[in-house]
Amino acid sequence: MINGDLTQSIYLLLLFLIAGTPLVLAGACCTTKGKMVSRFLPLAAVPALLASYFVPAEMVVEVPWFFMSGRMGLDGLGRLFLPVSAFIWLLAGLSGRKYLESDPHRARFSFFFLTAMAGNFGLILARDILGYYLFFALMSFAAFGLVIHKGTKEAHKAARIYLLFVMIGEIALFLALALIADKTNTLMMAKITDPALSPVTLFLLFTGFGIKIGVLPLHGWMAESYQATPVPAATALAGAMVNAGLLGWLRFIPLSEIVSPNGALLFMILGALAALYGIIVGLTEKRAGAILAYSSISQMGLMTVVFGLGLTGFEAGRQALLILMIYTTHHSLAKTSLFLGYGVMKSQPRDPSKWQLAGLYLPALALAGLPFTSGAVAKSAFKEFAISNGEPWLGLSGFFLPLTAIGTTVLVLHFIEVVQRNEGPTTGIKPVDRNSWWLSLLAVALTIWLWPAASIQASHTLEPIKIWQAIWPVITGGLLYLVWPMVATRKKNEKNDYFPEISSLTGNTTEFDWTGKLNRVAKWFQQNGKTRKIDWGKRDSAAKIDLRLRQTEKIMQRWTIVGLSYLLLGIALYFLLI
Amino acid sequence: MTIFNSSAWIVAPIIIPLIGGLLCFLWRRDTFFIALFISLANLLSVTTLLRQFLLFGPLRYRMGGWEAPLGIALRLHGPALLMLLMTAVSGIGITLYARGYFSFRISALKHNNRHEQQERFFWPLWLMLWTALNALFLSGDIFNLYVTLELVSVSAAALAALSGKPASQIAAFRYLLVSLLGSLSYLLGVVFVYKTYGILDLEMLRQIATPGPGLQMALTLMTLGLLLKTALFPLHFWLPPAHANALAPVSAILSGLVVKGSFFILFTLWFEIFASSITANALDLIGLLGAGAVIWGSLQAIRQQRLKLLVTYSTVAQLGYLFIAFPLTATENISQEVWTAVTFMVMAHSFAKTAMFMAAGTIFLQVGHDRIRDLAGIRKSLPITSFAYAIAGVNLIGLPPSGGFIGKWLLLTAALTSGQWHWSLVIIAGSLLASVYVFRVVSRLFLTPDEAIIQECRPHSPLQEWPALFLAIIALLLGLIAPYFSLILETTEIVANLAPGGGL
Amino acid sequence: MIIKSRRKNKRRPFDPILLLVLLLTIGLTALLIKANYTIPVTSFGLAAEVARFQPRSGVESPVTAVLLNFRGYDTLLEVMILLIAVIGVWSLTKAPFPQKAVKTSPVQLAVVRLLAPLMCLVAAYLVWQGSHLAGGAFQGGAILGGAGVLLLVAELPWLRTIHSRPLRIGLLIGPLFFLGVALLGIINGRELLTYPGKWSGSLLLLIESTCAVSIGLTLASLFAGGRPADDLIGQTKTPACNREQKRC
Amino acid sequence: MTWQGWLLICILLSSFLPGVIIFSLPEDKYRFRTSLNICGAVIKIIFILIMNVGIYYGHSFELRLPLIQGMELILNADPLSALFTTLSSVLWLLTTIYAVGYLEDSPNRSHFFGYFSLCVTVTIGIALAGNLLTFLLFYEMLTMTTYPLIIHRGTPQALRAGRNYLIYTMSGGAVFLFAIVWLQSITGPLDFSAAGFSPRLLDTHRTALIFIFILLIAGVGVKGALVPLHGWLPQAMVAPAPVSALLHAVAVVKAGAFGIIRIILYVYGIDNISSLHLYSFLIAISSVTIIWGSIRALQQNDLKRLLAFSTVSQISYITLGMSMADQPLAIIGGLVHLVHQGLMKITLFFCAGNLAETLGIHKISEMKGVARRMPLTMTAFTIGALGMIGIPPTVGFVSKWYLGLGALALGNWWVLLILAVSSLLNAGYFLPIIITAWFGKQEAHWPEERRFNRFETRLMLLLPPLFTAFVVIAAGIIANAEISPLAWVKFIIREYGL
Amino acid sequence: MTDNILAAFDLVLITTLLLLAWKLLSCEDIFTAVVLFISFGLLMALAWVRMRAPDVALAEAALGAGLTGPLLLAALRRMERIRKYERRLDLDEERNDYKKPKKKQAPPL
Amino acid sequence: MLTNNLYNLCGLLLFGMGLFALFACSHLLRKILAVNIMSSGVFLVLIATAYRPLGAGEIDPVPHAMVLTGIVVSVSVTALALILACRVQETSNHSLSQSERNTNDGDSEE
Repeated sequence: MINGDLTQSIYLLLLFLIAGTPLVLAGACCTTKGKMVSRFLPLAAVPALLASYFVPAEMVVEVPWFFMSGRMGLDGLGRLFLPVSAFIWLLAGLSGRKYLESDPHRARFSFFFLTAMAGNFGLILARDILGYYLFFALMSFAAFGLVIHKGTKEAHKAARIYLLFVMIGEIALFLALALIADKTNTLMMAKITDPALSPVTLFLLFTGFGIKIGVLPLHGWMAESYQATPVPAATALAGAMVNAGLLGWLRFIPLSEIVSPNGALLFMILGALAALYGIIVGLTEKRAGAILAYSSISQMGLMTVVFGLGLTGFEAGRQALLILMIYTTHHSLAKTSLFLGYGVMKSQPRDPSKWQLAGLYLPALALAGLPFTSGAVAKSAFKEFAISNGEPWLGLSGFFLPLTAIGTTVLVLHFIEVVQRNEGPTTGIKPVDRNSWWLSLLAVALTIWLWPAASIQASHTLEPIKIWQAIWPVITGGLLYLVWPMVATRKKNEKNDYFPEISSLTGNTTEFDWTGKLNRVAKWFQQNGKTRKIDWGKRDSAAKIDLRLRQTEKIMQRWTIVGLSYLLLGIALYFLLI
Repeated sequence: MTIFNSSAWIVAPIIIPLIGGLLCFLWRRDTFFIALFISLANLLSVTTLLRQFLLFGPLRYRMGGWEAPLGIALRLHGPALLMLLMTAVSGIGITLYARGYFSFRISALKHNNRHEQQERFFWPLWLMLWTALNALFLSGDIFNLYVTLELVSVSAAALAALSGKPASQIAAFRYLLVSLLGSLSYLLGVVFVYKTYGILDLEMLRQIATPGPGLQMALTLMTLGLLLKTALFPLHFWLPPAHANALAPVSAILSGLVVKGSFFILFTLWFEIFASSITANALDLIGLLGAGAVIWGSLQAIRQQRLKLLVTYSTVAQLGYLFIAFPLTATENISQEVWTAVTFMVMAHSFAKTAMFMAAGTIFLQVGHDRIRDLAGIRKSLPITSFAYAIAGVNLIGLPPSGGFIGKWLLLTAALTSGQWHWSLVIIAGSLLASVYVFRVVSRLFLTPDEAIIQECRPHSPLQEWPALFLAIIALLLGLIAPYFSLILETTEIVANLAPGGGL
Repeated sequence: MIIKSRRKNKRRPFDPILLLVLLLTIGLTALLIKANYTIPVTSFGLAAEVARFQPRSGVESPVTAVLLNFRGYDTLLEVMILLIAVIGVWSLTKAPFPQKAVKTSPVQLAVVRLLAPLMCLVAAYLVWQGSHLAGGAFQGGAILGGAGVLLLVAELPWLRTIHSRPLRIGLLIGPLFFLGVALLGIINGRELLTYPGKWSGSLLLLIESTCAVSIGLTLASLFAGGRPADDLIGQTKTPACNREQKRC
Repeated sequence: MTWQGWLLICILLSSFLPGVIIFSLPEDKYRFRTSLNICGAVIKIIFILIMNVGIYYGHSFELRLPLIQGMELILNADPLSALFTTLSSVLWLLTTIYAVGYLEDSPNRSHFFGYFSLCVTVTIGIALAGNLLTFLLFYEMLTMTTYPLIIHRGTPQALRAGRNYLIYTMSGGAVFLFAIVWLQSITGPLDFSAAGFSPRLLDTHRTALIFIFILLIAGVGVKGALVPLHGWLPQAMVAPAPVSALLHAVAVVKAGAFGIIRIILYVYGIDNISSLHLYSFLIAISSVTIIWGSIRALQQNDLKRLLAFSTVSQISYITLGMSMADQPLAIIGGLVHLVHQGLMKITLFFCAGNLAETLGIHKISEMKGVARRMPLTMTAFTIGALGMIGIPPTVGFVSKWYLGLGALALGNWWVLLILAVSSLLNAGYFLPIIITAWFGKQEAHWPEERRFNRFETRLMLLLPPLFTAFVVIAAGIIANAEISPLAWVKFIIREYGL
Repeated sequence: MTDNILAAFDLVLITTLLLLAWKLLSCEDIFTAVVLFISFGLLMALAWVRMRAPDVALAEAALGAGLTGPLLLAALRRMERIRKYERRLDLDEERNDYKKPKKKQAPPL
Repeated sequence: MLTNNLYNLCGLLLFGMGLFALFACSHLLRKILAVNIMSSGVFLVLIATAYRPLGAGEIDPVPHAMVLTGIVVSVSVTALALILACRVQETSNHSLSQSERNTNDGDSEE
């Protein structure tokens, strides 16, 4: 038993270390030696990686005093999300080590980086709703520091927009969680079941986590932030933190336990729109980071569709869960790889080499769903899922998925072109660690095949028909991309206002002065309030009153007036005393 | 201890200051010590009376051994005892302060024996006034009350004129005339009483007094005279100049004690002796005038530019509260509360106003003026005085736990319980206005001015500062020792008979 | 007529307020008269009481008995009022004697010399007869005061040099004696102002005599209109300290 | 008198005596004054801890001083007063330390610290009051003792602010007095008790009781800065920072909020209020206050004014919680915010004071990049601000959470919207400040920079905000622990009988 | 008969008293008023005698007329003398004392 | 009773006259005279009340004593008032009638 206790304690320790290590390191950033911390960024993710391997599932630690009801532990979802996130953070940390060397604010960067990391890990571990909320907020707000890190005007703008969306998300989540807690009378996630989720709650949850994912009306922050954030941080943002939103959905809207046709419709429609929207707008974009953001919007849109499908029934839910896991793993790794690749290309003084280009193509086409890549596995699984669900969702597999695949192909090709056209490093660009990129490529290439849970789906993709189904959209996309330059040149003159109405929708206005607007409202109130105030301090009126009082008192001091009042009082008293 | 059980102690508060006054006039040297000794002896006698009262209840004393309709009786009941106590304590404070005040003036101001002369005459006059007040409170004879009233008037007028400034002479003259008019009105009332009943003793009058034309006129006249002397609102014209222009200790005496004398008589007559003849309408009229006094006095106080005038007008306002209590007695079951309330108001106001005038006097002496505008930062050089002023102000506003608060609380309770809530509005408005005029000054005193303006002018002696603080704190803590006072008030027979009878 | 006189004095010919005051005064007086006549005559005062206790008072005149015995307390206080008036007057001002001696006419001087002792005699008589007939301390004192007034009117030069202390003693002798006798009652274990039965008559006479002296002096002092010239001598002066020095 | 009674007296005296002694000390007795002050504060905390333990184990602490018939002064420590006393005394200690540093070389310190101590004595008195009369007593004394602090600077603005403060609070006090007397004329003498007055009175005096309630709320609402009555608070910002901290976090505003709690829970009793249908009135008032305060805060450029308006908004959360007193969760939210708001707001004011004292910064527009110069201060500020917005794991979130749950349990879903909008507005005025401070670039020199050796500012100015900021987070994180304010509030609710 | 005479006497006395009072209160010259007042006092003493109050009558004659009259006259004389001569200057010194600090008034805060 | 009533009437009329004169006249001495007239009126009422015609009974001596007291008081107060009036005259530069006016000014210097 002693032995058992010992291992138990080691597991416990590991659990604490998962979020604890980054936090402690973040704390270290605040000391005078804070600048040195940046060297240990990758280390912070190591306990998480170890834990996801060693700590058994369903290990729950209860810390009742912690934030109203502390329950932490790893469950199935956690054991999937944690290693992926940890790995991506590790890569991001690795790439950041070098990137930060010359940055004067590296302590600050490390602080926010580590805090966001802690938040990310923590929310995966959290088993109660407030814990999730706590770490989600920690991550979101810490990421703000990463977005604004460059300190440029664009970064400030991006950060402001980011913060606005974070706040909206937080509030939506707060409301949703309150509603849930009110319904379930507990803070434990496990208790969330169908009756706990009213349509309003569902909508709030959709909004709250959707912001992180970038579902359609709430995507406005993404492009700007991805573009503005330093590459290592953007990697984490796009690879790991996005998943927190998805995980939130999964946690709070437990698929396979909840059926909500209306919710499904909401998710699917908005997801599908996002999938297409991301591609189209991404194509108009000239900045690599932003293109990746739109690609994320599109990809997450697809996942939203899957999630929506999962809401149609219990069985569908179970399947959707698996597909989402596969898809999100695939997408995270691919996006990480793309970001790192982009970072490497951008920071090196020379043009990208052929290997490097190949390295960029791998994750890009994986996103598009090229056979033998993780993307193909994910998409075929999706397709099968859609088919298995039967009407009315068959159209998805036949038409919609290939369409997005074509679109994605075009988009990633556009991205690669943008990266290739890179004019070399500008002054602000710092070198990104190349090894991390290679590592990520390795992961993109191998993970899906080595992953036991996805083995069935992976083996399915090896069928010829599947290969064909996977490859034709890519080819079509490639062909389309060849036509693209003509379109692009024709539109060159109007490059500043592609889809002007959309750009305004994304919050891309140059001055979105939201405090200013509120100020105006407040001022209106103030002015209207002021005019109605009685002006007590008016000097002349006060003086007038003073004079009146003085005169009256003087008159009252005359003997005749005194006599008058004396006599009147006497007579009145006499009659009143009867 | 038997000596302390002698009923003769009841004359001690009259005789002791009287002897003191005569001696002070005769001796002329060390008058302060005589006065101090007298005030302590007076306190001792009042304390003895208190003890006797608590042991044996109300006292009645036959002057010269003659029974009531023929002789004059003294009577000691709860309210009278409290008034005696109030005068004794205030008196000690005033005595001490006056010493400090005069010695500062004698030593610090250019003079041609003027201040010595003032001090020399202050002591006998003050002790005589004290005698008069004590005699007034103890008197049980309606004509004897007239004599004591005159005694009070003459000595008070003489004191008011003591400062020798032209304005004070004019004011004192006016004061004297008003006092005379008031006394004469009262005397005519007494004449009517005597015509009707052929009796002068209060207790007997209480027993046989029934409503009738003679009593009606008598009450009208006596009330008129006493209202004039108490300076109720439209008849307050004489008070501000007289009180504001007198020497500071004199102002303290006049505002703190003298007006309470005539009010005491009025209250006794209305609610004890002739309670059966009082009508609700008359009570309302008095209440109305009281309300007018509260509002008008406060407004005038707010308007004043000079400290002493401000304090004086606040007296006008505060006296109004005492009259607001009148209509509240109209409800049977709460009249005892009103009696208590009035006693508290009187005592609290007495202490507070005495302290306030002392503080104002000290400020005037130290700074050389009393323009409120230019009083910034006096706290720096006169901390104790400023505190005393502020604490006294707290009393006037009626903030807890001061005696003023207890009084106001009881009045409010009475007003709301009896359904006459309009009076409570006046009371509330009065305290708000009071806070305005109090803080107009306090905020100045407690300001931190530039260093350059602060002049180091330490007061001459602690006697100038501490008595004021002492009295102010007594007023402040009056609320906390309230149970003892209400005990005294409740052990009075009079209280039991306080409720006006069938006349309502 | 009064209105007319005001009309001459004042620029404003007519004061409506004054008219109002007049009307109201008339009204109040009318009320007074009405009340006076509606009082039912039921009581006959305290005459019977006084008559009943007269023998025990020690004097024969009922008024004196009331004044000094039954209601002696009032009288005691009244004497004090007189005294206070003197103190008040003294506190206000010095007696306004002419700066230089005025030559008094011999006739006036002779009259004074004749009248003053005579008035003293009359006063003594009045006091003495006060115990059984009309008269008493006040009347006697008033005559004494009249003598004093006579002297003062004559502006005799020695009046100016009267010292304060003997005068004060004279002023106080009556009240102090009265007070002392009053306290005698307490010392005897009775009430204040209780006279010892046997001697009450003579004690009352003594009180009346001393009081008459004091009252006479009081009235004369009131007429003199101020304190004696030497009243402030004997006070040690503290060195005058300049106020400005003190302040800074 | 029992030892419990003596303990209550000692608690009051432990700040009263130092106050009185300090008044009489000469200006230059710096060390003695400081140690006296701090000793007093520490002793007070110890006493209060003893009292808390006693209360927890069921001792009753009561002291009665009958005045006259129908008037009685009662000191009574129940769990609620323990909450307030603990908060006030701890924050007083911190504020004293801070004030020592803040006023290191300014004039009139004896005066200042004297009133400071008296002010806390009075606040504790408010907390310990056992009936409305006693409450009123200390409530009015609070006005008296804070007024000199507000006009401490003696500038025309300070005088104006003081005058306005007096006008507001004296009027409020008068209304309060009126209401109390009226109430007692109906109900007779009332001690604070969970049941409130007898429901039988509702039949006969319904309208009067409604009026009285409104008057009572108006009376305490002046100090509690409910919206139409909040005008004094922003003006009072001219006072030195420790005073602002005292006003907002320790004493005045808190006293108002505490009064509202007392009236609702212990004078009327939740059932009576419910049968009088007064909750909607309360909700309306508090909602308007919350939103209006935030809107006004948005447009401020002066940091302290902004904080003042933020207080207006935040303090009304307590009222909001009370306005849903049918529901224990909402009461918890309201009560715990009493503590939480104090912690957060005092942090913010300390920081604002630090900025003003070290760099001469008063305006938000001057704060660009200030965090680089004063990182610790701004860290504390940020934590406080995030707490105000309600970001977990700060205490602000805990309050909001319980308020939200309470509202939902009552079915008042729209209260949740109020909370949401308020959070958004809070973010609207706090986040730009934080961004400016941390990520802005310093454009000009600081208005009045003073350098201190090792730290960014005086140590005595730095430690208190850091401590409170730490507590803001720590108390949130350990909200469920036995020693957290929340736990105590739950204890209060249990004792109250819900 | 005696009653009638007495009644007539009463009427005359009362009328005279009232007329005197009226006159002395309304006449132009204050000196005349004082003189009239003295005669009023003497008539009053007569009234007291008529009211069978010899003590009062004596006192009135001695005090009311005999002393108040000279007092009034003395005061009148004193007042007129004051009007002729300049008033004493030393009375004002105290006021001057107080006025001095006015020069250095605090600047308006 | 007729005599009593007559003198009562006279006393009350005197009181009324004095009252009006006190309010209406501005000269200080005249005010003092008015007050004296008033007091005479009051005394007259009192004595008239006590009066009994010869043979109609004992005269009540108490009112007599009261009036005696009153006369003494009134003389002393009159004396004080007169000296005060002189002082008013001495200390203020104003003429007699104006000085009374001046009292009204509560705000005058000191």
